[in-house]
Amino acid sequence: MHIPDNYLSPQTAALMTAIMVPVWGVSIHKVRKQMTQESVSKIGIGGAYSFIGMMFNIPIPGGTTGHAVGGTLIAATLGPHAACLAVTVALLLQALIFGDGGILAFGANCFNMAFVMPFVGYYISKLVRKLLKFKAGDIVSVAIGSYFGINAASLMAAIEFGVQPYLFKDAAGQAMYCPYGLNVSIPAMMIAHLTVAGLAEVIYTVLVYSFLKKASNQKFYLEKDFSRSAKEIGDDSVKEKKDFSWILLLVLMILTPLGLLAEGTAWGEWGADEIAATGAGFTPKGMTEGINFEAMIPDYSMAGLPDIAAYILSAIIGVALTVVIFKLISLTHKKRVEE
Amino acid sequence: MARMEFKNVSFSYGEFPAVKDFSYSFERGKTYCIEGPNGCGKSSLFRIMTGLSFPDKGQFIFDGEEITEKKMKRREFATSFHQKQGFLFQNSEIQLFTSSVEDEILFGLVNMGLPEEECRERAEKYIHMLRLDHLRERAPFNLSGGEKKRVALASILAMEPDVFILDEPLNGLDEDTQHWITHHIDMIKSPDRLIILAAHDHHFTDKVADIKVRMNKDHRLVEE
Amino acid sequence: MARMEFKNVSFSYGEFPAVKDFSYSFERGKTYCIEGPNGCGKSSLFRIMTGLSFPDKGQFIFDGEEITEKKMKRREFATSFHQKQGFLFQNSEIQLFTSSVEDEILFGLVNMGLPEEECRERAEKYIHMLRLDHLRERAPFNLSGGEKKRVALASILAMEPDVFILDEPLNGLDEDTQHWITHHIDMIKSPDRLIILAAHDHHFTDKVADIKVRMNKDHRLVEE
Amino acid sequence: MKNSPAGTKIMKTISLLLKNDTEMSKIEKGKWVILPALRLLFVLFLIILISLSKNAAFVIVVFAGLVIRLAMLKPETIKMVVMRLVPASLLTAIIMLPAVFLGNPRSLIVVTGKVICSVLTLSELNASVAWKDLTHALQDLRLPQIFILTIDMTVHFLVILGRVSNAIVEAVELRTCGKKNPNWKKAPTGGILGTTYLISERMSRESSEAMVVRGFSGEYKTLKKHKFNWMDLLYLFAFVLVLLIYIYLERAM
Ligand SMILES: Nc1ncnc2c1ncn2[C@@H]1O[C@H](COP(=O)(O)OP(=O)(O)OP(=O)(O)O)[C@@H](O)[C@H]1O
Ligand SMILES: Nc1ncnc2c1ncn2[C@@H]1O[C@H](COP(=O)(O)OP(=O)(O)OP(=O)(O)O)[C@@H](O)[C@H]1O
Ligand SMILES: [Mg+2]
Ligand SMILES: [Mg+2]
Repeated sequence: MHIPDNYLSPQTAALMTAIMVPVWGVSIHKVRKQMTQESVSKIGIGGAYSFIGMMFNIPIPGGTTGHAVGGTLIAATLGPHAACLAVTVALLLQALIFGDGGILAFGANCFNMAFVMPFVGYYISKLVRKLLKFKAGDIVSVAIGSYFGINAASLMAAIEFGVQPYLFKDAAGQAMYCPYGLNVSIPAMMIAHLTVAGLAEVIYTVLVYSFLKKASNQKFYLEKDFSRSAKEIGDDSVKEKKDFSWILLLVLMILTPLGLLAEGTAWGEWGADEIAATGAGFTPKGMTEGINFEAMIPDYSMAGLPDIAAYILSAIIGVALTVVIFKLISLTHKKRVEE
Repeated sequence: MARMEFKNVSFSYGEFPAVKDFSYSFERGKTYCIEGPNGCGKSSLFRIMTGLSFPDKGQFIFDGEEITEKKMKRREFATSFHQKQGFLFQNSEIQLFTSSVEDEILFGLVNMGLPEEECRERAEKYIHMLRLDHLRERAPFNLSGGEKKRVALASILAMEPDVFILDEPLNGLDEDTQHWITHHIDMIKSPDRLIILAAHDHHFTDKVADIKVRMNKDHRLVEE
Repeated sequence: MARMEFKNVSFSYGEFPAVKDFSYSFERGKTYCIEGPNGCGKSSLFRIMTGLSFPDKGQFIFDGEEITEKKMKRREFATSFHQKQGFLFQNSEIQLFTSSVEDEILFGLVNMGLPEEECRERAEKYIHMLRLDHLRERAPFNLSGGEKKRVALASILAMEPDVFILDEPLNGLDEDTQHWITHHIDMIKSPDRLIILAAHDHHFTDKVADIKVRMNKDHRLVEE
Repeated sequence: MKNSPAGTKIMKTISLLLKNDTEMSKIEKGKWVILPALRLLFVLFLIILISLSKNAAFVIVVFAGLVIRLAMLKPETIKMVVMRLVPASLLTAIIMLPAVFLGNPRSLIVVTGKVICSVLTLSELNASVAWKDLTHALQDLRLPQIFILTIDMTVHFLVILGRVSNAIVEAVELRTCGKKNPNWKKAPTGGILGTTYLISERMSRESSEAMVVRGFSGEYKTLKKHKFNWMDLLYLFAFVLVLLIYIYLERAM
């Protein structure tokens, strides 16, 4: 679902970024108000789970691939605003260091995966949770929520792709950017996500969510209205058990090379060299003439290293940097305690 | 209106608490002594009063206005705030930064914008009162412990502000100077002036304090 | 034989005199208090006693041997000399240089070459006596003024040397600790031990001193 | 004097920088007790390999290891490490910038990467080993006492300088009353800076006197004799691993 550069017109990219600015602002504000310094640094772990999730590519019939994002997962554990920030940072690292998702398209990617996904996922989970009052109800709710979350996000991406050829054409009438209209992009994206990728997201979310429920000492955001001590979100003063939320992260990190098994490129994530072969028949002008940002570790691979090693290394660097960034952010958040 | 008001102030150095849930009003015209065992948080409280540190929780209100880190970043605000106070650090050794005793005392006066004439007069007066005449030209950091304390005291007292905050003013002073200070504090009391002291010597606090404020080793105010 | 003997000792910092023509014998088994106004030369006298400064004129004799700069340059001599003494600086802030309170107290003990077992035991004992248990892991320079003083005291007292030289030991301590020190000094008095203190508080010196030695502001001994 | 507020600013900045250094001694309490000498050697070894390698991949491998270690530290410590990292890497990047225009953009990344790795290695060591353990480490490596003592005293001086300049900035601030144009004629910034230096110098001299008075003979003695444990062994293993990776990658080039 990572939109590369030059698939969207600069106008679209600018619009999406403009939409994200207030969203980020509100998220930061909320996180500052609601969370303690220590739990802010835990958002990093959430971001790391999202980063890793996106590295597990799964083959989808038809030659493309898909992956989990974990937006709803983080929203359920830390709240949708924290999730927005967590996914944003994961996406930023992917764009800057690994060339996954474009620089100009960053705002659009954030809109889909850091805004639409966690918020839709979270509020649907919450709705379902209200109906399912039994003990494991939360797991069922996040499962359902995450399915809707990822599909809402991919629908957004499909629309962004699909409107391009109607709006931006060159003199010869050929599409400047994404060559596929809504009639192609929506089915392509949605079939992938309603089936395999959606399932992947649900499995990933449930797996990590139930692990965290056992291993972490935090009260989950989703549960705050459903337990007696609603105040304790992110409150670590009740430290009965140690926090082991990083263990699964470690395991997943080592497993990431499984994501390499999926051959092919996800729909809409082709490089400029691949696009003509997908059936478009030509390479749109905007792509050959657009920006070409060279990432430090492009496509999670490095010259001189076997792919598996490079993939694990990328996972390590991505996870570690996400954690570092949120630990740093937590410092600016000076010991404020919710009133 | 209270001169200084603490509302549920808590403050800590990283993980180490220094002041917990402190609420108190310091009124004009009174002299307060803050007492308590070592490490109870007296000096930390003073750092908040002087705007060097800020509460983690709760509010510190001076003359009806809450003092926050953000406001103190504004130069004019900080200026007018600091000008109302004279603060003697507990370790006065590091409070001295000029290269002669006379300059040390003049420094604050000149910066208050007093006319030169008056600066010199006041400096003279306090140099004399604290018996520093023979040390006038000496470098403050090369003096004996008690002499340093005297220079620091002179430089604060000379500013004659409305609010005095003195952290263990008697420490290391000889007995004559101790008596002088006790007497001087009585002299400078006025209906407009707030004086806050920390001290461990109850003979002294009995003499000068109108009101005693006690903190306990749990960093909390002891209600009497 | 006198433990420490001063023969016409004069000492100055460049042009500034600190001790003038000082002659006195300090005997084993006694507790001396040195009194005098700020700047009379008490701390400077202590520097000579501890071999940190040397007389400009006259002699300082310790256990029958004159202490000179040249001798102190010999490492073995200096080490064995210092091991006989415990010196509390007036500004104890400066005396702390390790990164935890426990290490601070262990430092002197380890340098005395005591076996590990005993080092730990003694450190434990003094940490407990000076109520430093909760500060054990803290960095000494991040403590409150009085806490620092207590750490410095603990690290000196733990060495249990034959000669104690304490420059204003009560400064900045809370009243409980002041009482404890007064009591402790009485406890450690022994026929072999020489204790020399400087202090401005006559309640305290009255209680602990066997003999009072006065200096005047002209840096001279006052004969009684 | 117009330039004086700038003077206080400079002083404030310096004191802040040094303050961070002071707090460096608030070491991460590692549960991992590894012989400090071993760590020191490992750091030197890493830095040498990094500078020798002609290969971006090796730098990235090392970088991955270092960031994951960084991520495990406390937020405060991370901040200190990053504060050192940023100026160092920016400076290198600027110096290397011409390479980009000469058509060799890769070398900008590689060289900057090397600098980042070296600085990271050193500051992580700094943040996780207490200074006094490092002195012991130097001793274990049989360096001459006088050398160790000199380094130790220098560091001590810097720490004190940081503390003193902080205190003085505060004192000045209170008494200039934060005035817009404080009259510095009486105490020009130079004077204050000079005094700060003199006070620190004096304090560090006095604290080395305090060491001497407590029987310090110039030789650091220690109680905790480190016993070689399985953690050390693991660490040695890391040595070998890094070396193997290095050889493998350099050969592959
Ligand atoms: N710079 C610092 N870093 C960390 N903790 C500190 C620091 N300064 C003080 N503290 C801690 O904060 C608490 C309060 O210290 P404070 O200096 O306010 O005490 P105090 O009441 O002034 O004591 P004293 O009578 O000894 O001067 C103490 O527990 C102390 O250990
Ligand atoms: N480093 C120095 N450089 C120059 N003069 C000094 C220095 N230290 C002390 N003096 C001067 O030497 C004299 C004696 O100082 P000393 O510190 O011995 O006094 P003291 O009796 O300990 O006083 P206090 O009661 O204040 O501690 C004083 O006049 C002082 O100004
Ligand atoms: Mg204090
Ligand atoms: Mg003295």
